[in-house]
Amino acid sequence: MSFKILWNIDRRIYYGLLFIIVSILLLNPVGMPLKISPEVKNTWQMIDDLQPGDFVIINFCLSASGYAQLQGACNSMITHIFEKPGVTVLFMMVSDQAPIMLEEIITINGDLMPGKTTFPWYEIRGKTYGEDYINMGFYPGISNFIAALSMNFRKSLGNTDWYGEDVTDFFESHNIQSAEDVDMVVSFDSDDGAGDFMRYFFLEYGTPVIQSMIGVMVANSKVQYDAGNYAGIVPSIRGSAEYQFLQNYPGMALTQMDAFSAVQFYLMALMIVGNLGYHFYGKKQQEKV
Amino acid sequence: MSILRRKEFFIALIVIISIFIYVPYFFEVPQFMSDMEIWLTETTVVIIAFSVWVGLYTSTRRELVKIQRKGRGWYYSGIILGLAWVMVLSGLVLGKEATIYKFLQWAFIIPGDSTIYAILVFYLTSAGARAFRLKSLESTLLTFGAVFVLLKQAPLGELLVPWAGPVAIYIQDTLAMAATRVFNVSLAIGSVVLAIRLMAGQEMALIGLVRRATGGD
Amino acid sequence: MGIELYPIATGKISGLIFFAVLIILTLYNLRSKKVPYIRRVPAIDAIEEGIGRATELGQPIFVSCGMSPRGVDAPTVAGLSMLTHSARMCARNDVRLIAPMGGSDQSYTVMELARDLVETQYQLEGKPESFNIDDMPFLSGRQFAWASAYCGMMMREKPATNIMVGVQYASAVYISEVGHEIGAMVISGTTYLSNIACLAASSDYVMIGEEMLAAGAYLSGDAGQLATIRTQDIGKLIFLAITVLGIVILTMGSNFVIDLLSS
Amino acid sequence: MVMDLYTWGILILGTVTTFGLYMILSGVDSPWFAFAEHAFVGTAIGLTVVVSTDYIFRTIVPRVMGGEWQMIISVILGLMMLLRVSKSTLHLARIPITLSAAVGVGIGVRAQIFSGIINQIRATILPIFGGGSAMDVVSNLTIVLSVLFVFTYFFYTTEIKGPLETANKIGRNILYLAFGVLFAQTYMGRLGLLTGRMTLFLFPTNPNLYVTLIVITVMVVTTWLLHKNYPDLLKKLTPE
Repeated sequence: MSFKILWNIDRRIYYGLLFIIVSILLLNPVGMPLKISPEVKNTWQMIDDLQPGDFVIINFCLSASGYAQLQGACNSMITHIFEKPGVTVLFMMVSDQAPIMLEEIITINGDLMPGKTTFPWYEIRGKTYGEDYINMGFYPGISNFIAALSMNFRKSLGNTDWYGEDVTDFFESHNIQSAEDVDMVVSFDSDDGAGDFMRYFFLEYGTPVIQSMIGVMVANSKVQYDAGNYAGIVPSIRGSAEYQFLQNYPGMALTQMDAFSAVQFYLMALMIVGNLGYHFYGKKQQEKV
Repeated sequence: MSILRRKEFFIALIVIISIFIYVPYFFEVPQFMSDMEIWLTETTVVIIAFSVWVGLYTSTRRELVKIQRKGRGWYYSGIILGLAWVMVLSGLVLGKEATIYKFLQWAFIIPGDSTIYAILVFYLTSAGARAFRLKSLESTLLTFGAVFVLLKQAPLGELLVPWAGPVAIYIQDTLAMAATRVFNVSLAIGSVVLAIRLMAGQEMALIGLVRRATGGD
Repeated sequence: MGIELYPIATGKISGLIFFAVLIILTLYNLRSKKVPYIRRVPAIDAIEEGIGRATELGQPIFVSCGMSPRGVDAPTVAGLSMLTHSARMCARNDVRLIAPMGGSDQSYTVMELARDLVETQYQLEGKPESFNIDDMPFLSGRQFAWASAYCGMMMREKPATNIMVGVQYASAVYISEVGHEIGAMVISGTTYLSNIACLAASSDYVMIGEEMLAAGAYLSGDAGQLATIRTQDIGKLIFLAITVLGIVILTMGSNFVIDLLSS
Repeated sequence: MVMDLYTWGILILGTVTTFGLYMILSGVDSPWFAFAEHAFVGTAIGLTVVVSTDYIFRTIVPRVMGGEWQMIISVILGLMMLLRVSKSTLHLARIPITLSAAVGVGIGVRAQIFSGIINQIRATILPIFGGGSAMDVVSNLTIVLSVLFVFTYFFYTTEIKGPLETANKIGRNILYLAFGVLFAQTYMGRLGLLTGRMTLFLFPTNPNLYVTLIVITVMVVTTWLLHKNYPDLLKKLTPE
């Protein structure tokens, strides 16, 4: 009779328990050990090897949902790039929710430049807006836009940034004219933004493309990484935690790993319960029908 | 009947466009051809940017009709319509830094989007609890694949069952990787063939030109 | 004037040859008009079962042709075929068809196409008055807004069957589980492998990637589409042949095939 | 004062949206869910329109002003898209649709030939014997054989019988094993989204946990009351 209960558990009980487990472990992290995977180490090294004068595009193909997961990677990778001296950065987005999230990242990691009160005038790790980095904002048409960008770099971007400031000087002073001048692309993805950069930048000009992607894309991206199409990957929350660890950036990604372990065991426990219920009760019921 | 309504016109258009897209990719062509390629690509971006207004128009029309009919819960249509147009007007007239525009984003879009993604874990849990039963060979394999990887992913799992890690990595990097690869390749081939069919004028239904009557009729 | 006078761009020879072979094969197969043998995939029976179920219960069915985030592509074509087929069956059996549209920035064009195709099916069945454009609503161009509205509609309409094919991202599991919860039969198919893995756990029937394309071609009954499946099979055979040849030659100690592919 | 209103508004409405959408987990229809769903759809439509139009004004208009005549044609083609709304001008809208379909398919496919096919063949040509440890030999052999077996599952125009049937079955089993692996990987990915969201909720940057809890309580209680005592009102408050 007791197996009947196991067979008929209301799914809302599953949901409630899951909610409680995650809450408890987030509030009281245990601190479990973390192994650094070779691909994240490799990616960290690539960014660390950036030379003065290099020009990096940081692209967001990230929706608000993906940001919750890649927060750790966004913050630690962006500050890592900004800490490299002499590197210039261009932010762009192909997801319409991303601009507001980038503003949050900039507020966390940067300070207002003296005498300024609004965006975009922030200084991040010694880099000032308009001279060392710019934010070009959102462009529609994901793959089509990135294709156009690879062919007609300057004109596709235009001369005004997301805030309506003229940024012609930025391109001229750093002598950035075409897609060949891009030395690296970093893309934070919840859709296949890096895939488009890989097809139109890597395959055309050999520009290394680094992708940090949400969990569901990991399997596909791993295949592309193994085939040599991506230069580096920082996969989902685990990659974020590893990168934060390498970069010594304080953050939540590390504490989330505990909840991770626990919930995975929870799922395994549910699988056992489900099997017990099935083999000792549900199977007979189904045979009767 | 004007030429603009003829099927041949559109096929010619597709073929000309295809020439300007494929030839500069595979061959070293003179400047005017790559200029054309660039222009075509940029134009599609412009077209997409304009076409969102069609979406706004159709949803406005639908919600207006609903409000007129005053059916059950008609005021929810008012919410959609009102918020959409407040967003549009505030964003375009007052600018992207306008308080009301940012407010609506933080109040509805950001929480809405991230919540639904987070809900998926709950549904995956119940789906997993239901599907991973040792009923048939297939579901057994499904279960084993999942268990090994779950054990490997949870740091504690690797301590409890040390041999699960290598097995999971082996399955992940060989069998699962091969399956993913085959899958992607067959899709890539499928897309290439679709592109060729489009050029051959076989997919006119896709641009809304021919109403395809399908099999059995 | 001859295009062949232009030199081939470096590193693109192998791709060009592959492309040319596929063009020739496709055109040949289109011209020959020979309808090849196509393996019947179980999902087709599932669709018929699902519509039969809706007829019995007198409930509507939900059909989605996908989010089409990349505009019109191969999976979306399959999704549209499936939608057309379902529309015809629905018109014939007087089942109400609800097809929520939207999901991505590029779904606007696909939406108009789908409406056209469905309306035509109702006309062909002689029941143009049964077609209601409000049953194919546009639920925004954002994936999750679309998905939540989709689920909201499902909870209110209580469909007997939910069929979703085409490009489906993460939201598919969400829709599929809500469908399961309200007791609908869920048939799904998509092209994103990680998603299929999750759908395999949560749906009643799942079409695995290309199975969906084959089912779409099968249902459309269009000789051209069927011939395409043949070309795709030959393309896969070529892929396999080159791979095996490459491995054999590599084992004998030569990098010939890899170099050829890189040229 | 205005700033206060702004923060409090975001806190309250954000909580309503979040928990309204979570309410679908209970399997019970609720006006809060309907509100969250419709508000989300409305703002999402608005956002897309704003950012796309902004792109036109920020990037394309200055280029037209700068004398790039070919961009004028692009803009005209874009405007022709709007003719789709009327039946009599619908055929004109097909020109930009054809153009974007043909270009979109074209630029996607031409690169896919390399990234999706040629480079994948290159990655599958692995040395089976010669060099590497025994483990390398085993894994390379597994990859190659799995690719062959799974491919047989994806052949549709050949009748499956004889040895092909065995290969097909093995391929199918490999596929299911892979699904298990991918499910687990995806599960972990989704879990990241949940913990990420929960982190924002449990450690809010703009905090007032009490307000959040009060809002949630109000939502739960009203839904429960409506369900238990006023089913007619509940019906009135939810859309068809």
